[in-house]
Amino acid sequence: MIAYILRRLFQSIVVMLVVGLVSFSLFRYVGDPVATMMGQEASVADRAELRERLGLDDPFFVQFANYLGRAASGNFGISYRLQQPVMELILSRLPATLELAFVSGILAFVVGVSFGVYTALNRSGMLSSSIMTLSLIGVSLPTFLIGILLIWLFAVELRWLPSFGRGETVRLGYWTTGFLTPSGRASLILPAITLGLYQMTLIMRLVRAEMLEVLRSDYIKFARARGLSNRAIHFGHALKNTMVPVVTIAGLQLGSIIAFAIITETVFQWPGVGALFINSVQFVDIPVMAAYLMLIALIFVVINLVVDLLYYAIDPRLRIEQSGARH
Amino acid sequence: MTDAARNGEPAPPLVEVKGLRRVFDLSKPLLNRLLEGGGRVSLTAVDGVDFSIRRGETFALVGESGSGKSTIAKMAVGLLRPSAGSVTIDGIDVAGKASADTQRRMRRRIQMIFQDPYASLNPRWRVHAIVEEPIKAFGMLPDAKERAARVGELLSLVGLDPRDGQKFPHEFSGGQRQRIAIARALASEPNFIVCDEPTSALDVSVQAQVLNLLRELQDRLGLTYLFISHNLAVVRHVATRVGVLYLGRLVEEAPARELFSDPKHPYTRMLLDAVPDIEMEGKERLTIAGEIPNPVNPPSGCHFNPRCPFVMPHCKTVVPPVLDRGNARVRCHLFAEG
Amino acid sequence: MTEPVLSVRNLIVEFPTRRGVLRAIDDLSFDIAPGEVLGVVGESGAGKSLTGAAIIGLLEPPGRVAGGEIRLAGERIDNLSPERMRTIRGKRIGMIFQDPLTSLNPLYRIGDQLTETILTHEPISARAARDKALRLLEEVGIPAAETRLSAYPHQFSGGMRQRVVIALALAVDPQLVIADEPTTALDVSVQAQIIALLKRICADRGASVMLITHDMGVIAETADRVCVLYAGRLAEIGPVRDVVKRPQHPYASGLMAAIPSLAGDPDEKLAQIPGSMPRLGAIPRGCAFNPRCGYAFDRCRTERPDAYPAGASQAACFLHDAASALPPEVAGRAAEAGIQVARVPAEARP
Amino acid sequence: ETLRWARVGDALTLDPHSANEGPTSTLLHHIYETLVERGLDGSLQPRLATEWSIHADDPTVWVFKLREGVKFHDGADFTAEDVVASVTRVTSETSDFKGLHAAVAGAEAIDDYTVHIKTNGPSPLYVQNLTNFFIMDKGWIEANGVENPQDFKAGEEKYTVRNTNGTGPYVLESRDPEVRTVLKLNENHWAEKPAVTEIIYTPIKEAATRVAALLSGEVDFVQDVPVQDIARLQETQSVAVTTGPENRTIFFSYDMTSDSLISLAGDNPFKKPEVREAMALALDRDAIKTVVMRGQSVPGAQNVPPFANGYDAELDAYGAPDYDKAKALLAEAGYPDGFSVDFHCPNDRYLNDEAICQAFVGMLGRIGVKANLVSQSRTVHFPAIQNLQVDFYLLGWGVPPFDSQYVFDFLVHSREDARGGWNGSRYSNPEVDAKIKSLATETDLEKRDATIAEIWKQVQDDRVFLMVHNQVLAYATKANIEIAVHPENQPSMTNVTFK
Amino acid sequence: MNRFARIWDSDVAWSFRHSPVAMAAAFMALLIVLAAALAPLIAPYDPFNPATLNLMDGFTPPMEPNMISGNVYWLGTDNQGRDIFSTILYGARISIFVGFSAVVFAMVLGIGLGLTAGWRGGWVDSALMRIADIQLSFPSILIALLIFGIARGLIPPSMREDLAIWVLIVSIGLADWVQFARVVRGATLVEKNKEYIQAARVIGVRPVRMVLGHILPNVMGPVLVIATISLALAIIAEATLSFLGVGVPPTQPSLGTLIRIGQGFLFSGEWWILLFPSITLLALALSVNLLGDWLRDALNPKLR
Ligand SMILES: Nc1ncnc2c1ncn2[C@@H]1O[C@H](COP(=O)(O)OP(=O)(O)OP(=O)(O)O)[C@@H](O)[C@H]1O
Ligand SMILES: Nc1ncnc2c1ncn2[C@@H]1O[C@H](COP(=O)(O)OP(=O)(O)OP(=O)(O)O)[C@@H](O)[C@H]1O
Ligand SMILES: [Mg+2]
Ligand SMILES: [Mg+2]
Repeated sequence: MIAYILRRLFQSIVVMLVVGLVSFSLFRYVGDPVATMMGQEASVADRAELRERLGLDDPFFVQFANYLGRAASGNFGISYRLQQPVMELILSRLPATLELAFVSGILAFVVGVSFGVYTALNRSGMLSSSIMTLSLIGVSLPTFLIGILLIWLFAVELRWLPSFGRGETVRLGYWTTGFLTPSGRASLILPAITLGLYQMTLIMRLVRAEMLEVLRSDYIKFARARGLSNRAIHFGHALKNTMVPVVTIAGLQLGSIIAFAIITETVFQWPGVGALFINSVQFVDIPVMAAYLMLIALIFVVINLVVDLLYYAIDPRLRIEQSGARH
Repeated sequence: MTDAARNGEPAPPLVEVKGLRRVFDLSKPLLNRLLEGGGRVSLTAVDGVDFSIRRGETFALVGESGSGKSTIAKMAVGLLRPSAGSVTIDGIDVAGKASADTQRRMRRRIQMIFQDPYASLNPRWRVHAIVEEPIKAFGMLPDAKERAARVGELLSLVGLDPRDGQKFPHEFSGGQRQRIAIARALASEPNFIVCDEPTSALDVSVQAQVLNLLRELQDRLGLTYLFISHNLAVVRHVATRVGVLYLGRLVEEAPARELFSDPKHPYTRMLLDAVPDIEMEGKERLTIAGEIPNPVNPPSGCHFNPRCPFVMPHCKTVVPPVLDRGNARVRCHLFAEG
Repeated sequence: MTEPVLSVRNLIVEFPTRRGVLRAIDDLSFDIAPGEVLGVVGESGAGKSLTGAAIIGLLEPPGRVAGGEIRLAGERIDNLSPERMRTIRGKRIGMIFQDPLTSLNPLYRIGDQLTETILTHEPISARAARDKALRLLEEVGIPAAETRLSAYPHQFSGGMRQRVVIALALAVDPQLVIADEPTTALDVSVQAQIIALLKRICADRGASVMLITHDMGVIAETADRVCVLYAGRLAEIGPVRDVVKRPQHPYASGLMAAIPSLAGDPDEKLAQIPGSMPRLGAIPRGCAFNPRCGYAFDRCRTERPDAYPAGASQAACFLHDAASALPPEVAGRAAEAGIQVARVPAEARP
Repeated sequence: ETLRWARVGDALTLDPHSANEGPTSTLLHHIYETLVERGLDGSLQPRLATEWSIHADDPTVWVFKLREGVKFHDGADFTAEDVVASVTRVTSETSDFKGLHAAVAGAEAIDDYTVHIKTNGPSPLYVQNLTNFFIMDKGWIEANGVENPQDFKAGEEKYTVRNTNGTGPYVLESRDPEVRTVLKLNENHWAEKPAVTEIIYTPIKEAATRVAALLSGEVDFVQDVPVQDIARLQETQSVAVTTGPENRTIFFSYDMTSDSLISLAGDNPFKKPEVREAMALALDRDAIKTVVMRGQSVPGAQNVPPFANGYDAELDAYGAPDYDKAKALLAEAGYPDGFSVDFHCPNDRYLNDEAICQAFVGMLGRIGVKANLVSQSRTVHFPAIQNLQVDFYLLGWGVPPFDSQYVFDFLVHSREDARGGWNGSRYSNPEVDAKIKSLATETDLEKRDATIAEIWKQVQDDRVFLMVHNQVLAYATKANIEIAVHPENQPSMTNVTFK
Repeated sequence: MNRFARIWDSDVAWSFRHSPVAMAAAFMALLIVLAAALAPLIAPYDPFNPATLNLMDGFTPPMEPNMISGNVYWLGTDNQGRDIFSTILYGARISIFVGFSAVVFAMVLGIGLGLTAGWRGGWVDSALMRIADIQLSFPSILIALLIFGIARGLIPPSMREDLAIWVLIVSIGLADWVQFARVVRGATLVEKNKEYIQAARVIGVRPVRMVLGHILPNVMGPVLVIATISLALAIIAEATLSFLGVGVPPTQPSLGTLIRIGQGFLFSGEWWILLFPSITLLALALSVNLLGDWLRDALNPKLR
């Protein structure tokens, strides 16, 4: 186990380094930060001087090495755009994204699993077919359009829910949460649905497919032959076995949720790291972009690790194999 | 079986297996071993096996699951490299470094028939392509027409209709598939065929067809077989000589008749006893206690000692040597001199 | 005669498919007496497993019982509601499947699977269920049963797993146990142990056994009576000695002859039945076996035989129908092969 | 009353001298104050300075009389020393405004309420550069060690990025960058009390969401209203829309000097006056106004806003497109089949910038000129213009000092020191250059205006620019709110009134 | 039986003929694809030729005459005076082309690497799978954005318009290969231990032929299923990238670009600019998804 974690950690570091290198080498193509940092009155000489001061003229590897050196000591620099320490900016935006991702993840997971189980158990029912088809509509339209349509319907026409932002937030130490206020909770609904829709469909179909597979397995047949109740078979035996692969994929999807939040956050003016990133791209705010990409890589890596550990927790086969003997 | 073999005239051995050994490394990655302790773990699947097969003979290997039968078969056809020892065909080492040309000619003469007729034929290929593949691979008949004719011939030889070549494997029953597999094996005109449990997936009525076919082909083409099975009754019907494997070691090797009439090693005896008695003579049976041990850490001394009814103290510590007893060879302390 | 534990009458199992309805079991009847072991043999695809599944009510859809009836101790069970049927499964009919590796849920401990089964059918406390589970494990010969209760299936060897499966099937003392190829996946040396265990434990409890297998050797050692299936139909049924030693149906006799045995001359060619069993969609008219049968005559190609008495057995073959007008040459050959032809025409008598 | 205010972007920083950027200055005008400010009509209005003039004896010195009794938010008195400190700070190395104060040699407090700012030569227009020059408290600067604006190299955040101490009408209550900034009324402010007592400022990036927020009543005032929504919003009962001209011209320009173009090797059609004229004849300004801008633009031919000094209605007049004549001119210039050239356009900077370019591509297509549209972010577009990497492009230009010299300096003058930095046309006319230089120091305004007119004449004759239109600003509010459009798009909430 | 009859009679064809949903979806998909493919023949206008556009025709509502020119357009016009109907046809052409090519690209790459990893095993496998991990730890949208960034930097502006589509294809495809690679690798690991492969080894068949001739045909089933699902996703991804402003050039709008343009008019009353392209995209993606769904079930023998 320890060896496993160590190896994963090592791999993770490599992954992060590669991500850093790749993203860093791409920034030069996004545009010239100096162009956006200075007013139009700035002279050519002024711009050159600022570029020099930012170290943008240094060779690529020097820039990268400098960046790594600073990043290693926790200093991700100052945002070119908002002039605040990047670390602080990202940390202040992270709760919004994490809460949104959490709620959409839970939504996707709960709804996805229940629908998946239902459609697997009632394979040919009218309702199942409708659920299956309707769920596809959700993934057949781009997220941004779904978001805008939701805003139009629920915020403008019906006026039930807010159209943008996070509502009132409460500060708990470093964390700001929208869970504790009515407006905060109301604000979560639309973005969470928009963001979770795709994953929900995915999980639902996955659960359905896995469940059908499991229901055909010998041990389910044997459980039936022993006269166990349908409840025990479906929710005790079948569901648990279904969850092993589902948890892995759903876990990895959580990472995508965070990444895909870029679009949802933009549409709903959700003050999370995704919106921060998009704004930074438009401003060529290199320190923020670099930190964001590393953060996303880190989140993925961590999720990967957690999912693997979860896998060990669920599946006794893996757990015991670790400790050796078979007989 | 050729007449020569049946008459017991000494023919020179075609296949010789000497000190064959194969070890699989099951160790965890280095880092795990460093952190969690535990050294290298290895599994000796085949351990010092010697035997030879004469031209036109059938040598059968029997043994329970995991005893190393398939591993020997794979080494015999060059699918696996031995960790030690060698398999030679007509004096050429299968895994050796003979010239490419020699190697190629030698390989052509070895073929294999597998256990599962459903998995041994590529489901996406038509039967004629399957049978044709060895001919193409060894560049035997450059002309497509000739090849097609040869495929038809081979299909007829195994009792199928040449027109069946247009079909896909899934359109055939298990027995017919095994015939296709045999036709493929014969395509490169081999004289040594390794049959790894060729009938264990088949029903008895079909099994009889396949076994009869194999024998018929042997008579007609003078083939030499290494025949692997866990079914002693089947082995009795095909083998000239039989080797009994237990956890990678050949515990007894004898002419077929002798082995069945006068089994020596306790394991062989118990195996024979375990065969259900279809004749219903109600004979006394000696059921084997326990199950085959984990091959990763087999019992010390004689591997069979924990299940042996005649176990002696030194069975647990001393590996029994191979003892010649007439035409038979046994690995058991019971047969030690004195 | 006591009432049979199981009585199957004219059972028909069908699969509606795109190419029409396939009849996988066609007009099958047999009984199992209390305490009896009935062997069911036949080639792969003959319908052995389907028969078992039909009896226990676990046909996979779209398969369905399309006719006939199944009675358990006199009570009709083929038309019960799923809920009622569930209370019979496990409680009155136990089932053992072929592959012990996949029969056990890999994510649950052995003990939990046992107690779950016991508690489903018996109103006892969890504590008591656990004790019972422990006793069961001991009974099927699992050493250190106490500690093994909390083990997972993958920690057992194949033979041990099959022992657990037997314990599960017999957990609440069913009247009938259906064992579908319980030893096929096991090694020769273990097979004998498991068969012995199964036989002993069922005898102890007075349970009847329907032993499905294609291994005649196992049948010969274990069964009281044997039922030979061919293409979903009954070929022959009778006491084990008779069927094995003096098979009366040409298929059964061909089958017996094809089995390599440890006796006899090893150099002799094995007897073989030409051809192979027909696929479900293409079962020939008349007797399903007629194209492969060495004794087939006109009637066999048009009419389907009933089961006729043949010695101590019953065989679905016109050779045994006294009403048949047998071609003398056929009758002669049959008689020579040891088949007790019902009425040998005068010309053929010696 | 509380006013919830939304626009596309947030102020980048609260440091008054660190980002010369519209939204930043707009917000800071509520917290800090300038010496002079731009009125709604574009004229200079007194703010912290009550009077200003060029020193009677020394044309290189500007004299400012300061307002008395003004206090900073922390209670400190506003004095001439604060102005001096602010001048020092705004001209420092890391100031983003130093370009506007490049002429400054130094500032001197004559007494508590008089300041002299000395320039390196006569700078008659210097005061026009002060509309975004915020005054900070000297004591506060020193106490917090913020003598210089943000220095990125240092890797440390300046205190001023998040903390303020101005003299303005509102006090910073809380700020979460890009989320929400709350300002409260400054009870001690010197001017009349405005109707708005609390400002909640939220940026909303997506246009549709912004409009949705207004329609659903979640904000009261939206800047940056998409032009296509204006008509609809005007029809909506609960919403009012105010429009007004903006100080920004949108025009095309092209490399009219080089012998060879980047995207057309070996040739430069733009060098030929006929080609430039043909392109002008192909531009249908009215169609762009009607369709692309939905009526929300002021088409013209002279690229300087009407309220800026040097505007000439005559030069600004334009005719209908004439495709036949344009084609004939092209043929005359040797391009009977037209030519193909890259056309660079920003897609995230001006109102419907990309759509304007697209429309022009179609118009050029009609005369056989194939313009390959390269539309990209301003972060790439602007550096490309500055680095002379584009042949033909769209650009917008605001004129904060409201004087043509600003246009000439950056867009017309040959590239030289601080001048000509945006001159992507590579136009270089020594005579014109000399005239432009003279404007900077010319104190005789009449003479100066004449020179400006001369330059414009020349520039228009040479067709250095192909002007499209002046942008129009639209503010959408709840129906009960009134706010006037500010030409610099720097609305002040002190001007808001409730009905 | 001739080839056609055999195909007609196959299980997959049968299940197709008996699934109304699959047939409806196929009909819909075919309709859109055909209409798109034949756009130059069907479309009344050529919206991609700016010279033919009349700006003054902009914002004409569906079936109503334009106030100035009097032209009538079935589905109205957009902000550049493009006929929406024609633009949808041409746009669908681009979307389908981009989606299809991206999937083919991802498929070829994924299958190639998956086969290599599965067949070679060992460090090659580990290395490729680590790369896949890295790829996965980079959200696909970001990858596409970054590739777009690189391409923008590397391609001279004059070629950008022509190459934009290819860049898009590569960006979407590159973000998508991992799932193909993983599935193919898994299937290869299973197949390579099957006895027919060993039989081929005994014969001495060369590795390349072994992989391409024996293994590849046997792993195509799951690949096809993923490909259909990916196709729908790729079409949506193209739309999303266009939304982020890095898609195809605005002068040659795809469905996604059209939707992006149209969503700006959601509140301004020109609903048709958004509605019709959205419906087309929905119909296209939905029908492809439904087809993929059906194919998954049809190819899974256990579900039959
Ligand atoms: N590639 C391998 N890696 C590790 N262990 C292996 C490998 N191949 C075989 N073994 C082990 O070697 C031993 C012998 O295997 P082999 O397949 O030869 O047995 P067998 O006698 O053919 O059994 P069966 O009757 O089940 O086919 C077994 O314990 C098996 O687990
Ligand atoms: N779901 C199904 N659809 C169609 N036919 C089926 C289905 N299940 C079983 N069959 C057919 O029913 C027949 C009997 O099958 P069954 O499983 O009972 O055979 P078996 O005698 O148990 O064979 P084996 O020895 O291989 O287990 C076979 O021909 C099989 O193909
Ligand atoms: Mg084997
Ligand atoms: Mg079966």
